[in-house]
Amino acid sequence: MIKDEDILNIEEPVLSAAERLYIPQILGGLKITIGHLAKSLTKSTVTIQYPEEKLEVRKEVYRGVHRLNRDENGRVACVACFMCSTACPADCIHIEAGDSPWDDREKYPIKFDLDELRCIFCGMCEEACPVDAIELTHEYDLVGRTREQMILDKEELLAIYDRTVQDKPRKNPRITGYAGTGNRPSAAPKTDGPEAS
Amino acid sequence: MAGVTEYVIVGAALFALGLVGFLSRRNLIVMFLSTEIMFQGVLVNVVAVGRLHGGLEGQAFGLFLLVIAAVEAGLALGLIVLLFRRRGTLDADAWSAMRG
Amino acid sequence: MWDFLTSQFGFSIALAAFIMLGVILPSVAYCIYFERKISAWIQDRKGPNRVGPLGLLQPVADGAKFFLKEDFIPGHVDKPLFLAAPAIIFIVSLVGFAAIPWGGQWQIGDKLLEVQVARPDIGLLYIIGVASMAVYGVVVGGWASNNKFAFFGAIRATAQMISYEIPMGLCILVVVLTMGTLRLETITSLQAGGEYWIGFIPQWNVFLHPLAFVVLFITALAEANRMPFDLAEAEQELVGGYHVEYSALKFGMFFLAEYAHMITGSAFIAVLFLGGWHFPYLPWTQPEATGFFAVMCKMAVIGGKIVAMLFVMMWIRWTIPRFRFDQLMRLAWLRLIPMMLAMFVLAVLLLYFRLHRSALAPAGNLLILGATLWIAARSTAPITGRQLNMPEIRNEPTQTGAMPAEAV
Amino acid sequence: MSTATTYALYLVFALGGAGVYFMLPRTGRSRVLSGAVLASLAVFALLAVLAFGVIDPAHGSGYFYLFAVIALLGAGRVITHPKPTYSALYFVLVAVAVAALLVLQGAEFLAVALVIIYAGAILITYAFVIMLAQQSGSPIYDRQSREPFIAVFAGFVLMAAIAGRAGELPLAGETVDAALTAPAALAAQTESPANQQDDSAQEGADESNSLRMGVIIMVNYVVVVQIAGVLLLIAMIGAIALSRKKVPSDGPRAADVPLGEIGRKVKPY
Repeated sequence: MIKDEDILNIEEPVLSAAERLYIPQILGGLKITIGHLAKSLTKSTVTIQYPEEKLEVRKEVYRGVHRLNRDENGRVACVACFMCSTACPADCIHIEAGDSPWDDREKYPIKFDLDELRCIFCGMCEEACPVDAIELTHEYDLVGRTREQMILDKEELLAIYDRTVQDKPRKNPRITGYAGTGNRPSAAPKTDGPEAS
Repeated sequence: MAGVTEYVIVGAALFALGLVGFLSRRNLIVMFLSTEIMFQGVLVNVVAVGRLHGGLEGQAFGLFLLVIAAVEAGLALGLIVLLFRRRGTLDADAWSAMRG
Repeated sequence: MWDFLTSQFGFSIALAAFIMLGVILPSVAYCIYFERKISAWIQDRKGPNRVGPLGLLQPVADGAKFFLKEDFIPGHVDKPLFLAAPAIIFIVSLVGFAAIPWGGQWQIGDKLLEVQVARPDIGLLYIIGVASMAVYGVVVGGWASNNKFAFFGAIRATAQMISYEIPMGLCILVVVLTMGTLRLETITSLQAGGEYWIGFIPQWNVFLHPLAFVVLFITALAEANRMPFDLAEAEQELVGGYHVEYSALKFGMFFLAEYAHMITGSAFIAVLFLGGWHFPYLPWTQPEATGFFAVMCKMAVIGGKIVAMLFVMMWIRWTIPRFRFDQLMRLAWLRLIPMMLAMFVLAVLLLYFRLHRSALAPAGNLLILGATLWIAARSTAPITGRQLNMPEIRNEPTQTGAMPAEAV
Repeated sequence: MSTATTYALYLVFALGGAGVYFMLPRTGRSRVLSGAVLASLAVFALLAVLAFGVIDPAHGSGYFYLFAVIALLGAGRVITHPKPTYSALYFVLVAVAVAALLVLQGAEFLAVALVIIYAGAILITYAFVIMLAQQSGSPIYDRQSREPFIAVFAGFVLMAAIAGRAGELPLAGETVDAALTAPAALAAQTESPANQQDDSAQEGADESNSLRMGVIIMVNYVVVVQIAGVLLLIAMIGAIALSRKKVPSDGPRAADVPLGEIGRKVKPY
């Protein structure tokens, strides 16, 4: 039951004479639209011809397809700690860990599958990663012909890194809003990502 | 310009078909549709016979027939809607008893 | 063969085929292209530009899409009527073209041919009669779909079309009273002939009865189910209309029929009010010119008038939001019909005093428009207003409740 | 019309009666198909009898046969179809075909009026009432006819009686065509404001059917027009009074419900 004091009665606005007649309003609307039409015909529109022209995304906020980083030796940087798949709210990361053939770590991912169709691009995985191995790039043209193609495995994620190695993904707490609010997830260690360009 | 007799015969056939429908169907609306068919037959006849007499009086009369048909349709549909609300059926037999 | 083609009968058949296949069907298809282009321009976009140069092959691609889609018939429909409805509406929207005078007379050899498919005595009434049949496609389609929303859409559309036929008929009566004939070609040539008023205004009916012209345009929008009267097919708030169950080519026919209706309506208005094929000061479009070039000029002029009106229809579509249904009905019954009844009385009075082609006609139009607006501005039920007579859905403030004025 | 033609007509009507009898809806085994075959046979036989026994070949018109077939078959379907919606739509067909028959008789104005008023307005309302009042499925009163034999017998005897006497009318000839080609005198004898304009382009209009109809209706029968108008007004008032009956609703009225409960307890319909 809604209490009476919670009910807010909103009166219908009083119409002016012009609004009651409807006609001046119509004429005004027609003037606006013909102005837009003339503008579109004379000047260029804001439309971007997508496959030829690429949209410039705002790098400080945009989160696109993932990549798996390599370390300085060209190996996969992931240590198969499962932090990212634990943090993932969409449950889209599947890792199978194996004994690392290298000395500097114990495990490495034998399999690293990421279902881009389930992913909600929240960025939790890159916040969670202790070694900055998984990151979200600025690529947005993520397409595939089948659902299976949209599940990226380790090689594909590494290939994305090779492709976007110049790209510096944005992981700034000032923008993600975690710092200072006090409710930052404790599972995500503080990472010092590269500054925004 | 074709003759008059064949139009009279076609009009008579339409009229009789309407009569058959009015007598044999039980749905109120179809019964009224049948009377409208009788109207069409009369219309053809009136115009044909009017031609026989060499004036346009037949057509003028046909126009007034149309008015009557419109009046009849309006009132009949009003009545049918009323009856349908009372009984929830369009069956003419539902109204054969002499009590409301 | 040549003799047959140059007889009026053969020429009419050839003209019908040419107009139907060479003009109407392509222009219906390109109407859709321009509709999309104009909507894009008004919304600061580019519009279709992928298929062919400037996207000009887009209608071809659309048509191919309609053909190639799955022609699905739902299991619960009434199949014969479901199949008949698109055919009815499409045919009805095309046969109206038969009575439109496209280009006056054409002198071929020693024969004088009328560039008009059919020249009935009652050309004007013929077009109204055909237009009144269009409602069957809607009703039959909506009913045969066996779907509540389709049927509600059909009921909305029918109520709207029947209501707007009344002001349309009154507008046409005003023209008939002024012109004294029901033949469309006579109406055109009457407007084309004669002196220019005040030296430069042609004797078009639009200058005699501008208000009737505007109202006829509005009713043509409503008859063709165009914005702002397209409640029959409102997808956003009313989950579509009579064609919700249709797909592929059958839906395409409903879709094309709407544009064919627009073209018929525009041609009809052009003939009744804008002088048909006549253009002032252009010697080839006068009634006396009967050569081949003159006929082409006349067809181009009436075509241009039709295109101009189609443009205004599309412009309005992307400007004005949809009416609510009660607003739609109130506009027809409380505004347009009384206004047009007054116009009718005006036309009768002018005709009685033989002043029906004088400057008193537009003056009377302005007077009636002013009076209507004066009444409308003081009306308790403005067209834009809230739905009346439903007090129980409003939350009236109670004694203990907060005062709404302070809260706001 | 010879005696032989008359008897042939009677035979045709008997055939048609049998066809309609079989086509009428019934609860038992359906015999619609055989009835339809019989009725179509009867219609075509009727036209054949007309073509050979009645219609003057010099004045015959193929359109008459076409539209007569459409009108008669459509009318047969109106009275025999078990679904009322189909009946109404077949009736549209009949109305259009009858309009065409009227055009063939030179009554263009009446034909267009028929299409606009009947097909455009009256039948739409019929279709509405049918569609709204239809229950799910097909009710028994649509699937069963009442006294089909007596009805068919009465109807077709009437048809035979009228058609048998129709032969005593004079055939189409001098009377008719003379009347139709010399109507301008009628138009000229009365004054009409509209046709006295000095517009030169209007000479051709004097012959038109609509103008002559206008003269007859508005000059000779102007009182009848007024009476027809009054009749329509009365019918409109009557129809509104009949159908605007207040329906008592079952549930509580919306206004009786406490605030905040509106929309929860009261169904919107």
